[in-house]
Amino acid sequence: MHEHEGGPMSTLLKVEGLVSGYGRSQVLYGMRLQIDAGQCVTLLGRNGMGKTTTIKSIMGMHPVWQGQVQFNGAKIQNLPSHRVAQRGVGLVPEGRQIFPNLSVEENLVATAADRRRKRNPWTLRRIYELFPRLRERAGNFGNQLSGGEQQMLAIGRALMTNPELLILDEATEGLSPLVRQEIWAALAVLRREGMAILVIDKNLAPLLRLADRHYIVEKGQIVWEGDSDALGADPQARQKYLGA
Amino acid sequence: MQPLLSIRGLVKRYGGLLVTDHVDLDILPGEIHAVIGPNGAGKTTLISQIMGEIPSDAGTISLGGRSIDALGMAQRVRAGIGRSYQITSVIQRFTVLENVVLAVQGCRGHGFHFWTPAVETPGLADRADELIDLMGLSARRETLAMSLSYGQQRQLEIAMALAAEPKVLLLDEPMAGMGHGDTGSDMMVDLLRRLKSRYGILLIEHDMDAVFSLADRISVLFYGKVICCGDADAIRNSPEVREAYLGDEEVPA
Amino acid sequence: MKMESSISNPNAPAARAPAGGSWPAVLTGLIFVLFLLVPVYASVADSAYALLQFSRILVFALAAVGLNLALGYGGLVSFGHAMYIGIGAYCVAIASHYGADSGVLHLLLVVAVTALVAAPVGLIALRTHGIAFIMITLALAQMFYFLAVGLKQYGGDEGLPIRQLSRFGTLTGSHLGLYLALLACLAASLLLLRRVIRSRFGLILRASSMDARRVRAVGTAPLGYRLLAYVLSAELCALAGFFLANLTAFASPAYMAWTASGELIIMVLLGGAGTLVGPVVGAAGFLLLEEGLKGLTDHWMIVMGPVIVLIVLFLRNGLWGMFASPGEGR
Amino acid sequence: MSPQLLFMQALNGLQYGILLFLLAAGLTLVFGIMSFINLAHGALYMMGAYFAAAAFRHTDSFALAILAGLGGAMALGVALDRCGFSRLYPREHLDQVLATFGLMLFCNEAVRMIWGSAPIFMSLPEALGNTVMVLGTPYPLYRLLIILAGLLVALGLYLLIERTRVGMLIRAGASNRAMVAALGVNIGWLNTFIFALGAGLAGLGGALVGPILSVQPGMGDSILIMTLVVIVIGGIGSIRGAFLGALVVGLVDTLGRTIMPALLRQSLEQELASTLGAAISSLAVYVLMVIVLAVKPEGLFPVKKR
Amino acid sequence: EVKIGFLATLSGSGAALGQDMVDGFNLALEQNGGKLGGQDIVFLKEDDQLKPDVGVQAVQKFIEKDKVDLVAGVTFSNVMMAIAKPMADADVTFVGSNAGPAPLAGGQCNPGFFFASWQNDGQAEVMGQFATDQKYKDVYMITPNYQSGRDQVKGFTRFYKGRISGEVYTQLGQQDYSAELLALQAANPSAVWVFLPGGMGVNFVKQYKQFGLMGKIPLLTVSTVDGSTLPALGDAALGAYAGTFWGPDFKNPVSEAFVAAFEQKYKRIPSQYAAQSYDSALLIDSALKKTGGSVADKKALRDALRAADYASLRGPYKFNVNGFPIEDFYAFEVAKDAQGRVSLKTIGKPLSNHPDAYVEKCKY
Ligand SMILES: Nc1ncnc2c1ncn2[C@@H]1O[C@H](COP(=O)(O)OP(=O)(O)OP(=O)(O)O)[C@@H](O)[C@H]1O
Ligand SMILES: Nc1ncnc2c1ncn2[C@@H]1O[C@H](COP(=O)(O)OP(=O)(O)OP(=O)(O)O)[C@@H](O)[C@H]1O
Ligand SMILES: [Mg+2]
Ligand SMILES: [Mg+2]
Repeated sequence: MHEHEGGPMSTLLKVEGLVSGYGRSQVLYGMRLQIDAGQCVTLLGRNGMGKTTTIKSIMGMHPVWQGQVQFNGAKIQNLPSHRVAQRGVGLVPEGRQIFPNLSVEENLVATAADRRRKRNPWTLRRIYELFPRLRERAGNFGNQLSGGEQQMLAIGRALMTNPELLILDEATEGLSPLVRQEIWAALAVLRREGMAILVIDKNLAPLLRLADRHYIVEKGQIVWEGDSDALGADPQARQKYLGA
Repeated sequence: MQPLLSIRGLVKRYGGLLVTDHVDLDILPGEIHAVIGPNGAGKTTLISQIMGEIPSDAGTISLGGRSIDALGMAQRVRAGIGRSYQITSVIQRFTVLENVVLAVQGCRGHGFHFWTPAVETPGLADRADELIDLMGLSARRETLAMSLSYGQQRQLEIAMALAAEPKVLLLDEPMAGMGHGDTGSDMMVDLLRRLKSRYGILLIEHDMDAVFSLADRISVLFYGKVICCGDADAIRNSPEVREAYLGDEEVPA
Repeated sequence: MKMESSISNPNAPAARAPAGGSWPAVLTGLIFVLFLLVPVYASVADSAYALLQFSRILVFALAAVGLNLALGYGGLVSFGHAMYIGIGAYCVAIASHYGADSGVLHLLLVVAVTALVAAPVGLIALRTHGIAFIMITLALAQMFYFLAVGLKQYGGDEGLPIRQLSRFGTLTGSHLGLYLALLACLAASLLLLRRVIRSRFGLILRASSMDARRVRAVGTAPLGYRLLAYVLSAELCALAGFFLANLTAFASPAYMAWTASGELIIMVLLGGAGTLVGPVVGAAGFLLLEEGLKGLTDHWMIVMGPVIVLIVLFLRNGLWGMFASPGEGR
Repeated sequence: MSPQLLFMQALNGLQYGILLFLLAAGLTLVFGIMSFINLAHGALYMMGAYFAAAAFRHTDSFALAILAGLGGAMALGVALDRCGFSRLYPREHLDQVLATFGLMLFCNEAVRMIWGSAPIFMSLPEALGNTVMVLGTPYPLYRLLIILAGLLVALGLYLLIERTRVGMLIRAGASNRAMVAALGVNIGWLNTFIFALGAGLAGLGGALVGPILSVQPGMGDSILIMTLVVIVIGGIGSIRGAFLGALVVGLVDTLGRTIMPALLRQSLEQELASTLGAAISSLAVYVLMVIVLAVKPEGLFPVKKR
Repeated sequence: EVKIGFLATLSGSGAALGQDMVDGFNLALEQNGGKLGGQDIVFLKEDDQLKPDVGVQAVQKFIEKDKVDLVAGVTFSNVMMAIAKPMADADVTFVGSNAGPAPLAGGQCNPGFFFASWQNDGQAEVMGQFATDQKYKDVYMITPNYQSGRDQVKGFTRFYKGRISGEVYTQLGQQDYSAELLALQAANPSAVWVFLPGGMGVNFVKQYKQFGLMGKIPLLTVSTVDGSTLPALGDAALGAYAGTFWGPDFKNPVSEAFVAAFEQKYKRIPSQYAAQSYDSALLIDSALKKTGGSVADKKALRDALRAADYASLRGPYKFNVNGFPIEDFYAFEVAKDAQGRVSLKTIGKPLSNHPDAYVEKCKY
């Protein structure tokens, strides 16, 4: 049922020795990260450890100083971000960043695309089924939404580009428990449909249920890596790096 | 005990949409009153109305017994109401210090002082540094806000809210974006626990662990209406709250 | 699009952190030394003209510094500040037209009239943000322009010659005196501004220019601060007008044409808005470039234009912006 | 003043408004939608007029002249965008002001060098130069055509902005370029297109007014202010606003000019009345703007709450 | 050698006139091999950008830095007014070739100033006389709402004895005149008089034509259709009237030679502004001849200038005490010339030996 090229379990995203930073201050010290097709991977860590920077670097929204980023076997580091996105990476950014001067519906449609001719591509209808709240607000402009609604919209907007890899930074920030559960459920569905997912979130429990692999970032490096069972069975790691 | 802040019959409409539906609500001194509710229930709007940032269509708000309906936003802040924003709004091109100093000076007389640099004004700078330490941002005192990570910006946001030393503190999802553990949510939780004696706090939060471990009282907002209000257990066991909001989220007893 | 009080583009990238070092200080010193050398050169080379030419540069530098307080630090992009230059000039001209030629009186008149005009104008204009603010200031300035053009008894569009310049005892009409006075005023206003923008007032002003709502949320109502900043900047421009009148012995509506306001803005931006010394550099750069090119060809603008474009494209935040970043002075 | 004359004056106002809209359209497009302040818009308008005039002189075909104005300005737009102006789009508005001011100087001088300082010749083919009877008064046919052209442009733009994906993307790009790119859209080309379109509209405006107005260096500078006034009064960023704003300005200006002196004449004596009337009417538009902004800072017809 | 500082508006909207003036003056210089009155001429040119303060600065440069013997040119009145004082203070000799503002003809007149052109009102006055001669029952007046505009109205009414059926003041730099034209149509006067310099004039005349009024109602103009705007107007201006002190079809040898040479060099019909400046050069030439090329003795030089005895392309004229000419003013009609180009055709001389109206106010 994996319909994307490369067949099951081929490497989708591969990040190696990623070094980057802002101005004079270095932030990433050789980040690495691997996502196989259809896998769900998390990036954990305290505030300011470099999670978002990593993602920006992958997306070409932030210059890579050193290291390699490969997507479907092709180098994509320092490609303009629209090229990265066109190759099939969908982003739900930290802080939502929905378009305030577009209506909800326009936000969803504006950048929609189905470049890889998905079997059942995401459409307005499916998005509204996933987030009925958005249908109620279809006419509102982006800046007339509640925080949570904006988050839903950001996710919907990313899905509408029918990506192969969905990246969620602070996936459920500001969402009510009920919606959070819906999101986790939805992500689970997506994953079953074969979409690879890279997620950052602070709710450990659902992540443990959802994800195959976990990476813990500390000071711009991977300090721990393993699957859910391993993380679940490693309280020291959780305590040390996540304080949880 | 006389409530610090009391709201009666507050209403806000956007066109046909009733966002705040005749809300009554009290905040007692030293109490943390949590307001929870689905996304778009009207929580942030409620805060903005209390602040006078959004005009109310009906209802009255009184602070320590005096009605503040006539006051503008700035005046209300000076009267003793402080807020934090759900969608971070720190001043991006100011340093952390400048941001906090700005917040501190807000309630310290008028700002028509032209000679001494603000960040070197004793009264202001000291207090600012306290808060910066409190939020664990000392290392980034001189960093421009725009070059903080999201979580760090959230921390700065809270610092600015506390700066005004308000009687009533309105916190809009302070845990949001705060990462794991002792630099993140946990830190916030025991911070609030320490502060609560000094303020009356209205806490909006979707992080149930935090809510249920902190709140003395919880009101549930649903489509702008308070559908129920009570202590943690009452809420935990209320079926419609589960149905409308909690779902099958496991909440700490 | 975002329409915060400062019309900074929502897409605008982060400003660089202050390029540290004592560069700005050193250069500022250098600039003023150069300005001080002008009179020396003038007397040695016996070229009174150099003095006059640089007096004019100082006049616009002073005006630009004034505008910069509103534009650079307050985010109030006023497209009407030439109006205050005009007002300053007409105060002198009209006063001496009626035989009142005491310099002190002229100055007081300038200050008073400007305040009386700037306060209400500011109040109206400050109701708006961004481009609307630009246009409303333009409109109000245009009104004064047409007023001056219509003032038959004061020469209308042909302007009003000043028979008797402002009297300052023996200094009256002395070019050197004028020049030094200008230089002093410029230096003084820069020192003052340097303190003010870092002061509590300045902090609030700069904050309001970036996020007025936030400022309100900390309990400070921005209006008063912005209004004061606007009036102060107007006063500085009017002072420049006072000097311009004495330099040219003439007051003309042309001083307050919208193009003049435009060029004032250009000077500020050219030097670097929101930097202390930028406007001085901008004004000097603009006028000297103009002068220089005019010497070479009638079609000097064909060079001037591209030069400006290149400066914008390759120097972030103007000539001075190379050394200092906006809000510099902390 | 007879009601029939009043109507005709209203028609003039409408016509002048449309004329202003032709210029404002490009400006709102680029400024309101792309959030790029283009002071050189007036210069592009002038270029359009000159291209048209030149084409008309050589080909004697009015159609070709209009095409030349449109195409020439558009080409210029693309060229500018490709030669680095695109780097200005994400920059501060004030940077844009400065750069486009430079461009404005350049264009004015270039025109002067090529075609001289004096106004140059541009007129109408006989067919269009005639008058037609409107309510028994002869009225220039060409002005009616301008009204038509304006309406078409308005419609076209409205559809483009409000009804098409491109329009949405443009608006999105105006608020957050990085994000649009991150969602897989090549914002660069999008902006090139819009900038060129804006330039083209300016050029078209210039070409169309060439026969009515003096084609001379700097002709775009003062009109630029007027168009800015229009879009501010109308409400920034919406074609609708620009259109209605232009009509309001046109009507106020024209009727102000005609009615004001007439009214005053009833109370005051001739000379004073007419000077005073003129003084007031020459400010009418500005007064209007001040009032509008003081009461509705967002303009008369703001974009639905942004 | 003699240094002449020539100030003109060479950039901005007024540049066309300034350029004509420079061209005219240069032509005279070339024809005399760079000499005037046998003296090598150092010709210094400055652009005032139509800004009074820039004009003042330029003149100060002439005086302080270049130490010129003569200042000449000056395109617009507001600049003229601004530079009058500095020149008077430095007691410079000035030979103007366009701007002639009223104050300088009256109260603020100066013995060192000479205007080879005409006092601003002159052209309006000749049209007024013309209208009277034509026995127009009533005239409808349109001018911009500013000082010069009102002066022009005064000038016209000073000599027009008929009825004023309308007096419309338009905006400075107005683009669209449809409203005025409709009102005019309704008023249907026996003639229209307009003073709309530069672009305003081009706008107006084009629109006047398109409203089908040209030829229907006589159009009397001042500074509206002249050498600088006719090329732009072309056929649209045919039939309009203008009044000034000289026209390209003048039949005296000096004028014919000038026109021929100018067309030959610049490929266009010379405007009156070119003519004025050319003539001012001839004036200087004559004066220098008289003083034997010396400029040391200001008085001598000025007397020589005042004498104005040289063959002017306008024919003989005298200087009044205020330094403004007493000269003839002609009426012209826009018509096709011999080569079928649109140009000004002389149709009469309404005013002979005409002095300006302010001279008696001039005392020194
Ligand atoms: N624009 C910037 N300029 C300079 N430094 C920055 C910038 N953005 C982030 N940083 C710094 O880089 C480090 C990593 O930031 P990043 O946003 O990647 O952290 P994060 O892991 O996403 O944290 P959070 O969970 O709070 O979002 C932080 O210390 C931050 O201070
Ligand atoms: N300006 C506006 N015009 C129309 N509707 C608006 C406007 N602002 C907010 N709303 C609507 O009002 C409702 C309440 O918004 P509010 O931000 O108060 O929700 P909230 O309770 O804070 O939700 P969340 O928990 O997601 O932040 C939302 O459904 C939102 O769509
Ligand atoms: Mg992050
Ligand atoms: Mg909220």
